[in-house]
This record gives sequence, C-alpha cells and structure tokens, in this order.
Amino acid sequence: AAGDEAADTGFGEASAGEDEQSDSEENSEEVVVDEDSIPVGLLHSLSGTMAISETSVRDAVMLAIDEINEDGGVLGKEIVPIVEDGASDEPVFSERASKLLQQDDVAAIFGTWTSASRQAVLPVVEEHNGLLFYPVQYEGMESSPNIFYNGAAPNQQIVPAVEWLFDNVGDSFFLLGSDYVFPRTANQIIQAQLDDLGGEVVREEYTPMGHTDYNTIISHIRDTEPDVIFNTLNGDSNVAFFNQLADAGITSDDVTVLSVSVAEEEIRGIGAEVLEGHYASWNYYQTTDTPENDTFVSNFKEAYGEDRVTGDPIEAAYFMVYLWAQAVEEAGTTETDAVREAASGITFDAPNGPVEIDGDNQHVYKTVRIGEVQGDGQFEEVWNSGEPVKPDPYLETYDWAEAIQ
Amino acid sequence: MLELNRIEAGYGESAVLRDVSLTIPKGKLVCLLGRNGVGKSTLLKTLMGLIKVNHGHIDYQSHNINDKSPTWRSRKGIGYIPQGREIFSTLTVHENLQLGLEARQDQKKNIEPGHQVYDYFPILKDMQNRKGGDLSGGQQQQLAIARTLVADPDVILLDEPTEGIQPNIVQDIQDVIKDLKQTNEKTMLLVEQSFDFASEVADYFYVMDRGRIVYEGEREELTEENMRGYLSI
Amino acid sequence: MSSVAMQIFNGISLGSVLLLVAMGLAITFGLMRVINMAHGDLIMIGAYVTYLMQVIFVQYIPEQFFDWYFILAIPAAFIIVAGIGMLLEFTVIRHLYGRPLDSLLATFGAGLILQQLIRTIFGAPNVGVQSPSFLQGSLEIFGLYLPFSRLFMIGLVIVCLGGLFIYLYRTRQGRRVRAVMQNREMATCVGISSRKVDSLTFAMGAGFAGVAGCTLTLIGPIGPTIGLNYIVDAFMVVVVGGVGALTGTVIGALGIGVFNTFFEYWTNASMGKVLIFALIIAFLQWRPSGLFSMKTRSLD
Amino acid sequence: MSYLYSKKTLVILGFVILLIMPFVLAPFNLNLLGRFLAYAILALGIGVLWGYAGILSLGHGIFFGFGAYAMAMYLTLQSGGMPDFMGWNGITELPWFWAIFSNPIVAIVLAIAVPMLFAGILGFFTFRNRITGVYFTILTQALVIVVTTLIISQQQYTGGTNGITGFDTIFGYSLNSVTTQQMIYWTTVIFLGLVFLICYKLVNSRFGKVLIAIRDGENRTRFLGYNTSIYQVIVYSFSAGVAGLAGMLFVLQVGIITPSMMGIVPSIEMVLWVAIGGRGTLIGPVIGALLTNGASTWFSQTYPDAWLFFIGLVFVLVVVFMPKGIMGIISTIQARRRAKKYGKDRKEEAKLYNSSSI
Amino acid sequence: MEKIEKKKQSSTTVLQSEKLIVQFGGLKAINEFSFQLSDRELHFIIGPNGAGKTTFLDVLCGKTKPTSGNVLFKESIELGKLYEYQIVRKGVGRKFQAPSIFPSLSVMSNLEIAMKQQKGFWHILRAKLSEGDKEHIHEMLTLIGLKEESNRTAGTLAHGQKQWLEIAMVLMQDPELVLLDEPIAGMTEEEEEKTGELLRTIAKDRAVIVVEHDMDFVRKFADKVTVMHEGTWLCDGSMEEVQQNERVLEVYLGRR
Ligand SMILES: Nc1ncnc2c1ncn2[C@@H]1O[C@H](COP(=O)(O)OP(=O)(O)OP(=O)(O)O)[C@@H](O)[C@H]1O
Ligand SMILES: Nc1ncnc2c1ncn2[C@@H]1O[C@H](COP(=O)(O)OP(=O)(O)OP(=O)(O)O)[C@@H](O)[C@H]1O
Ligand SMILES: [Mg+2]
Ligand SMILES: [Mg+2]
Repeated sequence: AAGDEAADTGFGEASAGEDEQSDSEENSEEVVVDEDSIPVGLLHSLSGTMAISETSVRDAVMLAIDEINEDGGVLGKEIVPIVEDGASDEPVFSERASKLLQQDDVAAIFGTWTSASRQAVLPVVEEHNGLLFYPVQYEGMESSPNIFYNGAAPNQQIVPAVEWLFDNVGDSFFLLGSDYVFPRTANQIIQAQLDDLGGEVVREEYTPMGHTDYNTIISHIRDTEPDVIFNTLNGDSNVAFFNQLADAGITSDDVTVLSVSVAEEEIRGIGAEVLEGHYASWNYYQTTDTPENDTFVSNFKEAYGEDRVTGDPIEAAYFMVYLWAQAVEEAGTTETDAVREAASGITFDAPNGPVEIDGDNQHVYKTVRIGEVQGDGQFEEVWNSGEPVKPDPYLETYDWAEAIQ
Repeated sequence: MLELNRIEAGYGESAVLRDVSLTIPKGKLVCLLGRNGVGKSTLLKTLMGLIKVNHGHIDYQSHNINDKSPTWRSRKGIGYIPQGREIFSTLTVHENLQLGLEARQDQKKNIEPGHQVYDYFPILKDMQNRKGGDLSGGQQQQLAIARTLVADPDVILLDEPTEGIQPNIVQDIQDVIKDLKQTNEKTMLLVEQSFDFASEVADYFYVMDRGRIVYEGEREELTEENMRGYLSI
Repeated sequence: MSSVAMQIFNGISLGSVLLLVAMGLAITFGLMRVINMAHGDLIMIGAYVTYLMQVIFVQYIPEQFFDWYFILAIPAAFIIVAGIGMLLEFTVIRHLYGRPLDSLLATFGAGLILQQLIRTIFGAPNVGVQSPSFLQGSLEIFGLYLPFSRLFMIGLVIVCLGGLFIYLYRTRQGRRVRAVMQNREMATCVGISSRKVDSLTFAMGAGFAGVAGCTLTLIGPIGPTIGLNYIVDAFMVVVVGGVGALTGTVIGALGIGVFNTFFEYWTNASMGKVLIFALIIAFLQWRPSGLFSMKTRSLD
Repeated sequence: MSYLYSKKTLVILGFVILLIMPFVLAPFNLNLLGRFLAYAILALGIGVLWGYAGILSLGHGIFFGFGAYAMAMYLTLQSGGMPDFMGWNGITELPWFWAIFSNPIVAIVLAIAVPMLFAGILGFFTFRNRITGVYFTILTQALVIVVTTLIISQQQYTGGTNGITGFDTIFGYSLNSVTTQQMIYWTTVIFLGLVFLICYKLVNSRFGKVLIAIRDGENRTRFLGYNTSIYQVIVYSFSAGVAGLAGMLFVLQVGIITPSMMGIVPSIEMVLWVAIGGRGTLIGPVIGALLTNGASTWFSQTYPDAWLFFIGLVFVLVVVFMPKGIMGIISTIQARRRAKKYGKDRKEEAKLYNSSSI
Repeated sequence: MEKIEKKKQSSTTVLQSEKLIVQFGGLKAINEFSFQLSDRELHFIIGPNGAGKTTFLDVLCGKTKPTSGNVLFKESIELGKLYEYQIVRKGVGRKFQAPSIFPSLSVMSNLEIAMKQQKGFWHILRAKLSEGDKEHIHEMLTLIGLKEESNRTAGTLAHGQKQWLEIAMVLMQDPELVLLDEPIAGMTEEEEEKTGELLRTIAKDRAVIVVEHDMDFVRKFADKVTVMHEGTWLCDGSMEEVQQNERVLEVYLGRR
C-alpha cells in the first residue's frame, strides 16, 4: 500500500498539470481565461517574513488592473490577474514563476520584492522568454532583457542623496545597513562617491536580518560623531534602530539619518514621532504634488481603506502596469519580443511625475526627491531633481564608479 | 471498604488483570502474593486510578469509583506507596512530606514538628533539608511511607515496601506496618514477597497468577504447603 | 573607559531583554520539558495585545491618559496570552508530556496557526506602537546615557523574576508545580490535581511570554513573524543556564547579553552573532547540561 | 511473509511508476515532482537518523545547502566563469575554494563529503560529550544560525542573501531544456532508489539493530561494549551526506540556492515530512516528503490565505494523534485485517511480532 | 571434589582496589575502599542502604569515575581510566538493578547484539548471524527459559523474563567478571533458587560480584562476603564469620 501512496502523489501532480484549464479555474474561482482576456501573474509573498511589505504592492497592482479593465482593458481584452504566493521563499518564487509562464501562459508577471526573489525568477523568465515587472528600488548592476525595472537604480536614489547630504548637511558619513546585497552594494557606491567628493566614511556597520538590539551600534555612533547616518536597513530593523536611537536621546538635531528603505508604510510601523526630522530619498511620496497623485491616493484609499498609505514601491507597482498596458497596445500583441520592442520610449504620467522606459536597460526615467519626515507620518519634499533622471544601473556615466562596475 | 468486582484492566490493548475480584474489609490488612509480573502492581495502580478499568467496577465505601481520578481517590483517603518509591527527587525531604498533606481532607497546611511520622522514622527529621533524590534506597522508602502517612489516609496500598531494603530497616518498616494495623486500625492492602512477614501480619490473603486470583484464604491457611503450587515456576 | 561602561550596561540591558524573552520558556521548557516552539508566537501575540490596547486608548480614552495604555497592557498581555496558552495546553500540549521532541514539532505547527491568525486579523504589515512618554529619552549620569525604556525593562525583569521565585519556592502552589513537573503520576497519587497544575503552569509560562511581547514593543518591530527573531535566543538562554534552573537562566541571559555586546563592539553585528552562537556550542561541549544542572541521582 | 513480499513489490512498483513519469507529466509538473523526489532523498536521511537512531537534527538545512551550493558553484563556474557578485564586491580573482569546484567530479564529491565531514566533526565532539536528545536538537539550531549568518555576511564569496543562481548549462547542455530536465529527473529517481536500498540494507543489518538499541537505551548499549558515540557520529554523518546529495539534485532542478533555504524553519519542515510519513520506517519519509510538499504546493496555490492554517493544523494533528504518521495508520489497518483473517487470537500476536522494517 | 580442587589451585586475583575514593559534591560515597577478588569466586557485597555498593559497581563498569585511587582488573588494566565500552571489551559485564533491555527489538536481536563479537562499526555493518551464533543464542534462550519467545518484542515480556533476558545478555558477552546489582529483587523463592544455581554455574569459570540484601540468599550461595559501610570496608569473610561481627550486627543486620 505504501508504494502505491508514493505513486499516487506522482499521479496527483500529473492530473493537476495535464489539464491547464481546470487548474487555473482552481486557482481563483471566478477567473476564466478565454479569448477575450489576457492573463497576467501577480507574484508576491503573501505569507512569511516578506508579506509585511509585499501585500501592499500586490494591492497597488490590483488597483491598476481594475482601473485599466474599467477603461476597456488592453487590446479590448480584460486583464485577468492570477495571484500566486511566493511565501518569502526563493524556490517557491521560481517555481511559481514557471507555473505562471508554462501553465497559465501569462503575458507578464508583476512581482517580487527582494533581490533574492527577483534573481530567482530571472532565469525562469529568461528561459521561457517571459516578462517580469519589478517595482522596487534596488542595487543596480543588472539588466535582463526579460525584466523591466520600475524602481530606482542607484543613480536615481543613492547618488543624488549623497550629493545633497554632502552639500547641505555634512561630510562625515556613518553607513548602516542590513547584511544583504543592496546595502553592501549601496555602501560601496557611497564610499566611492564620497572619496570623489572629499567626504569621509567614519564607520560601516551591517546587522543581520531580524537584528533587534542597536545599542552597540549606537555606542559606535556616539564614539564616531558623524554628521550623517546613511541608513540602508531593511523594513523590520528600522523599527528597532530608530526607537533605540530616540531612546538614547539622539534626535535629528544631533545627527541626520537618511534612509532609502523607509517609506510611508514603514513610518506607520516605526512611529512618526521618532522619525520626525529625518530624511528619505525616493522618487515618490504620498504628498507628491501632482494631479495624477491626488487621484491615485484617493483611489487607493477608496479601494483599501482610509487608513492605508501609499509609498514609492506601491506607486511604482501601480504605474508599471500602465507602462506594460501601453506597450502592449503599441505592439498590438502580448508577445514578449514585440512588447519589449514597443516598450522603449513609452511614457506615462505617473503619480510621481512623468516616467519613461529607457530602451537600453529597461529601467525607467524618474524624478528624484528627498523628503523630510513630518509629525503626521508624511514626507515634506525638500529637494527634487527637477526632471526625470536617466537610469544608469551600472553607473557608467560616473568616473568615480569605475572600480565598482 | 474497598471492593473489586470482576475487574479487567491493563496497558493499552493487552489486559494484564482478568476477572479479578477482591475485598478489603475495614480495619483489616489484606496481603496480595504472587510471582513476578503476574500483575500485582497493576492491580494497585488500577485501584489508585492510574490505569483505566476495561470491565467490572471498583467500589469504595460502597460507591462506584471507576471513573474517579487518582487525585480524587487520594483526597478521599486512599494512600498509595508505589513500588520503586517514586519520591520527588529534586524536592527536599520536608517538601516531600508537605506534599503528602495535599491529600488531607482537613486542609491542614503544616506538619507539626512532633508528628507521628517522625517517631516512626526519626532519620527523616535529621534529613529534612536534603534533596529527596540524594537519600539512599532505604531512606527513600521510609520517606515514601511517611509521605503517605501524613495525609492520614483511611486505606493504604503498599507495593513491596521492603524490596531492596537493608534488613534492619526492613524490620523498622515491618514494625511500622504492624503498629499501623494494631494501634491505628488502618485498612491496608499489602503486596509482599516476604512470606514470613506476610504470614505474620495478614488478616486475609489473596494469591495472584497471570492476572487472576487463584487462591485466597484466612491467615491460618497461609502456609508454605498451600502456597507452594502457586508461587513456584 | 566610559565606552566600556556603556557596553557593560548595553550587555546587561540586552541580557534583560533575553531574560524577559526566555523567562516564559524557562517555565514551559525548563520546568515542563515542552519544547515550545510557539513561544515566539506567544511573544508576538503579547505585542499585538499592547498594540490593541493602544488602539483602544486612542479611540475611546481622553488623550491625557494615553500613557496609561502601556501600564494596563502589561497585565492584559499576561492574562490574554496566558489564556491562549491555556487553550494551547488543553488542545495540544497535554497529549505530549513526556514526548519533548514531539512537542517541538507540534508547537511549531501551532505557531504557524497563531501567525496566520494574527495576519488574518491585523494584516501582514507591521503595526506601530508608540512608547509611553515616560519611557522615552534617557537618563544621563557620568556621561552615560541609560535609556529609560531599558531601565524599565531591567526593573520589570527583576520584579517578574522575584515574583516567580517566590511563587515557585515559597508557596504551596509552587511546590505542587515542582512536584507535578517531576513526577506527574505520583503527584496525582498524593492528591494534587496535575491537570490543573499543568494547565496553570503552562498558562503562566505563556503569560510571561505575553509580558515579554509587551515590553518588546518598546524596542523592536511588531509583525506576525517577529517570534522568529527571539525564539532561538530564548532556547539558548535556557539551555546555557541549565534546564530547570532559574538562577541558571538569569546568569545565562546576562552572560550571553554581555558577551554578545562585546563581540559585536569589537567586530560587527553579524560576526558578533556568529561568535556568540559558536561560543554557546563550544560551551555546551564543555558543560552539556548547562551552567546549573538539576542533576540528582534518580534523574539519570 | 507473503505480506512482506507484497510490501516489497509495491515499493518496486512505485519506483517503476516514478521512472515512467516523464512520459506522462508536463515538463513543469515533472520538474516539481523531481524536486519533491530530491526532498524525499533528504527525508530518507533524516528518517534513518531520527526514526532509527533517535537523533533529531534541526540543522539538516545546512547540509542540504552545502550540497546545493557545491553544485551551484560548479554550474556557475562552467556556464559563466566568475560569478558577478564577486565583481561588485571587489574580488578580482577567483578564490581557491571556488576554483576547485570547476571540476565536476570534485564538486560532486565535495557536495557529499563536506556535509559528511562537517557533521562528522561536530558529531564527534558532541556525541563524545554525551550531548543527545533535546540538547543535541537545540545545538543544531545554534549551528544553523552560525552557518547561515556566516554565509550571508560573507557575500563577496557566497552571494549573500541572493544566493547563487543564473546558471543555465550543465556539461554544455541547456539546463532548462526538456531532455536535460528529464535526464536530471531520472537521475534523481535512480538516486532515490539507491539511497532507499542503502538505507534498507543499513537498518536491517545488525548495524540497524544497534542503532535502535542506542535509541532505546544509549547507556545500556554502551555496557554491551559498543562505543555508541561512534555509531551516532556515523549515522549523523551518513544522513548529512544524503542531505548533501539531495541538495545537489535540488539545485539542478530549481536553479537557485539561497541561505533562506538552510534556515531553521525549512529545517524543521524537513523533519515534519518524516513525522507525517511515519518515523521508524523508510517508506514513511518518502511518502511524507512527497505528500506534504505536493499538498502544500496545491493548497498554497488554491487557498493562499488559508494554507498556513491548514498546514499548521496538519502538523499538530499528525504529531499529537498519529505519532507513527501515515505508515502507522497503514500498519494498524493491516494488523486489523490480519487479525480478522486469522481470528481474534492472533490479534495480540500481530502486535507482538514485528516484521523486518521498511 | 576435583573441580573444587582445581578452583582453589588456580585462584589468582582478578580485581583489586586500593584506597578508592568517589566523591559526589561534599559526600564521599566511597571512602578509601580496598577490595580484592579472586578468580572464579562468587563474591557478595552487602551493607546498609547508601553504603556505596552500587557506586562501587558503577566504578567497576566505568559509569562513575573515581575521584582518587584506582581499580586494577587482571593486575594491569586500570578500570578507572577506560570508557564503559572499553571495559566491557576487556571482559567486565554488568546487570543493572532495573531490567534494561531493548524494548523494541526482538528477544533474539537483543541477544544478537549482546553477543561476544567485534563491536566496531565495520564489523557490525557486515555482520551476519551464522549458524554457530544461532546455536549459541538458542542455548542461552534454553538456559533462561525463553526459547518460545525468541521472536517476541522484548518490551512485552514480563518483569521477571526481562530480568532473565538481561542476565542472558550479560552472559552472551562471555565476560571474565560479572557484576550483578540485586538480581533477585522481587523474585519468588523458587526463582531465587534457580537464579542462585545459575550464579553458581556462571561462577565456575569466571568471577562474580553480587550486591544483595536478602541474607538467606547470601548465606546459601556466597563463597565470600564483604560488608561495606559508609563507603568503607567493614569486614569480610564467609557469611558465618561476618554474621558474628558486632559492628555488622549493629549497623546492618540488626538484632532480634
Ligand atoms: N507500563 C507497562 N506497559 C506495558 N506492560 C506493562 C507495564 N507495566 C507492567 N507491564 C506488564 O504487566 C504485567 C504485570 O506487571 P506488574 O508490574 O503488575 O507485575 P507485578 O506482579 O507487580 O510484578 P513484580 O513482583 O515484579 O513487581 C507484566 O507482564 C508486565 O510486563
Ligand atoms: N550521582 C550521585 N550524586 C549524588 N550522590 C550520589 C550519587 N550516586 C550515589 N550517591 C550517594 O552515594 C551514596 C552511596 O550510594 P549507593 O547507591 O552506592 O548505595 P548502595 O549501597 O547501593 O545503597 P542501596 O542498598 O540502597 O542500593 C548514597 O548516599 C547516595 O545518595
Ligand atoms: Mg510489582
Ligand atoms: Mg544500590
């Protein structure tokens, strides 16, 4: 009987796979993929540690899809989202990506957050020639023909922030980050840039994921007395760091913290009172003053509740659906190569201002904004780049970055 | 006082006791004899409620107590001194004795210093603050008996109290049992291997073999000739 | 000089956090031998109770009383999480006494359920809890900055420990607890209701997890998966201290706290973590049953 | 005896069915099944360690990870040369401990040997110092923390949290082509069969009996003249080697390995597969791995919000109420049937006599 | 008669302890205990509870390490310095007080792994049960009366049967020195008798140390008796001699 069991499992998988139609029906009850619709995949962690950040991004994508469908869809067809849970686990991401591409035959995947999950999906989309739209700012040094990067490249977030800090705050930097790829790469860039500018890195610290005790780091901060703490901690650790920094009596008057991973959503978890007066560098804030943003914010709140906030990755997740839809319209098909071809130069008036796909590296032109946290948990913009900045994931246009490329 | 009626009980699905009936009259000392592994301890555990009864019923003071917990039984006056002593080894001797009070019906909270158990076992007084587990086997046995006695139970179940005990303490224990029987008129069920001792104190006896009662009788019938057939291999 | 003193304080304060986190486990694991992997999730629920209390205060209570929410949240967290612990004991744990490794796996499953429950109720994103104003800022003496929140935690842990110690070693109920934990069957035979004791003891362990969760809102994030951040640390503290020994747990927590902060100070946070765990592994080779082992003859 | 025979035939039948799967399944599902089979191999190793020797390791994720990393390193080197993360981290020359992995034989040998050696060394000290049971289990958790934190913090050599991915060929063939995937699938099935056979021989030999003896009474076994710690070290190391093998096969089918797959949670889940299938058997772990992963894949796709409730509940229920897992249920049913067949008297006997264990 | 002659002739010292001390915390469980054992001797150790008898056996089999002093086995082997398994391989077998057999293995397998054999990993991995082994095991099963039960799971045996099985497991190792801790605890007189005879048989070609509280049993079977008290040697000799000793009467036997 036991041997049978083993075989049964095999067959169970088989029957699930043989009949694609029934499978996608199983996925979400009302989804019916037929001639008049275009399936797209939504691939985010809805469980596990990353669910904290990724669920809101999924909500934004859903909002955009709904809006487009209300306007008549794409190529006259309805967009049908197929939602998959990446479960904060890279193999699951890669498995679900294969499933979406092979079984559900989706036109594009909107999804992933961490670099690890993006890189897990990368070989899959390349192999099956699919498309991934990625909504988060990241460390750069990558450009896959099958991925559209809608978050900021380092030169659209980090480099201008360092420059602004150097000009307006001071020249000694304390670099603090979580121990993973983005902070380490970001800090290399900062180091190189400061060397060029004549600034100084007084100390570089990384803390493991889930680290909750920042007292020792704070001791180091006291010892080194930097002008600026450049903070690349990821979501969770920020709470511990800012709380303990405030408890230690160090306020924004004593030292300026600029964060690149703290958006409105995170402020709610940290508490605005401890963040007040510190800065962030993003391309978008909920308070960004554009007519598109007013509509976006009110639609988002209407859809998901008054108490919800938007933020940079949420906004990127929202506009990237529009970019894709326009590219499809332009190409007249959802076929990957045609869409990629058509996407180059596509522009859209996003909530953060005009954005444009750079055909060379499939990143997006975006405006850079530095904001100061206010007591109500919102940002006040203190500086912006004035115009969308050309994405440069490999920092090729900066001489000082030679060693990093 | 305590009556077993056609009891079947055991561990898991295998029955160790089969169709056992046995009566312990008030104020008497009943002795249970039998070879190893025939189910004597199992019987005591069943009486105490540590093992569920599959068939039959146990009556205590004429009430069926089949589904009462050990806690209930001990609080109603059934005291149990298990084989292997089972004292609380990380608690001190004093604390062990205090725990004995849990079963008291009168809710007394402390043992007065001159309590009877200290007369019976003076060594326990000297060792009050030692960990129970550090006592030697014989001392532990004395502690186990004392722990039951402080609760002032009506019925005492003793499982081979002299097993592995040095001769002079065996004598002490036997004296205590005799005294309990004579002066305190306790009802007792004693499981014993020592034939001599059993014949000296028992009012009535049962012999067990393979989970059944195979012989019973008054003290007079407890002779070596009568027993030979049942206790041999 | 002052940085060394500061680090010693940091070490003690980390130790007190560890101790808070481990105290409940010292009961459920140390005393009851249940490898309670859901401990972290009980801590998480304690934190959410605090959050809920804050929400209630913000909505229904006049603003000038806001700070009281935290004071009320401590007993509330204790009671509510103890209740959940009792439920957990009744449904799952009571079948697992004497099967420690099984209890590990089952409580892991129970933890998953608790996480998903919280995620369903409160949503996946982190929630924020504002520290009461009297715990913000720090005390400045001799050039040292001692955050009030840390001082509060050190105080709280001392109070909790003292209470626990008196309860276990000076009261009748505590004696019952120790008896049941050692020999469940025999305890029932002397008239102790082991069901009641088990249930209350586990609930108490859970309750302390709740208190820990409550105070952790002062320093860390609050989300459905924060339990994972603390669970392994808690086990290390109990094991290093010696299972079943309260004094061991205290010294274990302080030791790990102080060593960890110094390692971190000299190297970095990641290496500090690696070093402290490597040290624990090495330490256990040397003293397999921890600093204080409750070894008597009949236990081995 | 005839019953035993039939159990064996069923195992062989199951194996044959697995072998013909590539002709039945769509590539995507075949890949999924192949991955589960790699998990099944891992579960077998844990099954022997826990079910027979009574050692519960919550750190098998790292051995699995070692195997996977070794294979991934080889694949990276042969499909694209130096990994790109080294470049960004300012490493210009391939370090020697990477360079050796460019040879496939070395890579494969190390994928198994490194976990074995590592487990052997750790086990040697730990078991010699008589750290067993709960203490050992918790110690393995500490080990997981040390190893994963190290891997993450040394990202210039390991790729950090991103892990290693992005390789697409093996021996010059595209890793993603259907034929290659079929080959890899078959390789996995054959290794599963092989590992199963080895485990079967192992647990039914006198060695297996000694393991059970150690599980049931470590001290007692020592007083029979056995150096129990050596036996424990050997099964631990064996089981780690099997985990390494599984990791290697896993990477070939999934194309990525990151430290998060080596963490505490995955390590506990691995043990739960064994618990669900049935500890103390060999079929149990295999079934458990296939069924649990199959179910959780299906469930999390169908009910993404409810599946954690469900899987948590299954873990609890199985551990609490079915301590012998699925195999336990099956053998209870079999015992009942036999009892019926032979009449009531045999009922007890069926329980008293145990047959050779599969 | 001839046999007894032979026994006397070849008597050499197998075991010798000199000023042995074992300390647990502040307590000296064994305090300068000196002891000597001749080959083929059935030697009983008696003494009050807590005298250190079990502890002494623990030292002999490696379970407890002496604090100071040592025990010499066959004149050259220092038992205090060896691991348990090494001591067993040198030829010391011990039966514990509570029956400790392997409950989930069959009776047969219990004996199979106890058998005298090379117990290294490689040997065990390849070992097969030869015909000779089987015969040997069956002999043993007959001796302890468990022939019928050879395939039964040992955990389901009765208490007495477990005790016998454990004795058989010790004998399977063919040890030169056998240690038994209260082997007749909880046995009926008939069983005692049988065990006593068995001990005599065993002692024909090896030394045996028995710790026992049952004086009738000791009287009947002991070649020599040593009395321990508070960790030290109190006296030794035949049971008759020991019985006369004032101190023994006082601390142990009691007067009646
Ligand atoms: N916990 C248990 N699980 C299963 N079977 C048991 C258990 N305890 C005892 N038995 C079995 O029950 C039967 C009776 O055992 P019991 O302990 O009642 O015997 P006993 O008459 O008290 O023997 P002794 O004189 O050795 O104490 C034996 O066959 C024994 O193997
Ligand atoms: N591991 C230990 N830790 C602490 N004390 C111990 C330990 N082992 C033995 N002792 C103590 O050493 C003394 C001698 O114990 P031992 O068991 O050798 O006595 P014994 O002669 O066998 O007694 P019995 O006849 O009761 O079995 C006792 O006082 C005992 O409490
Ligand atoms: Mg008995
Ligand atoms: Mg003894």
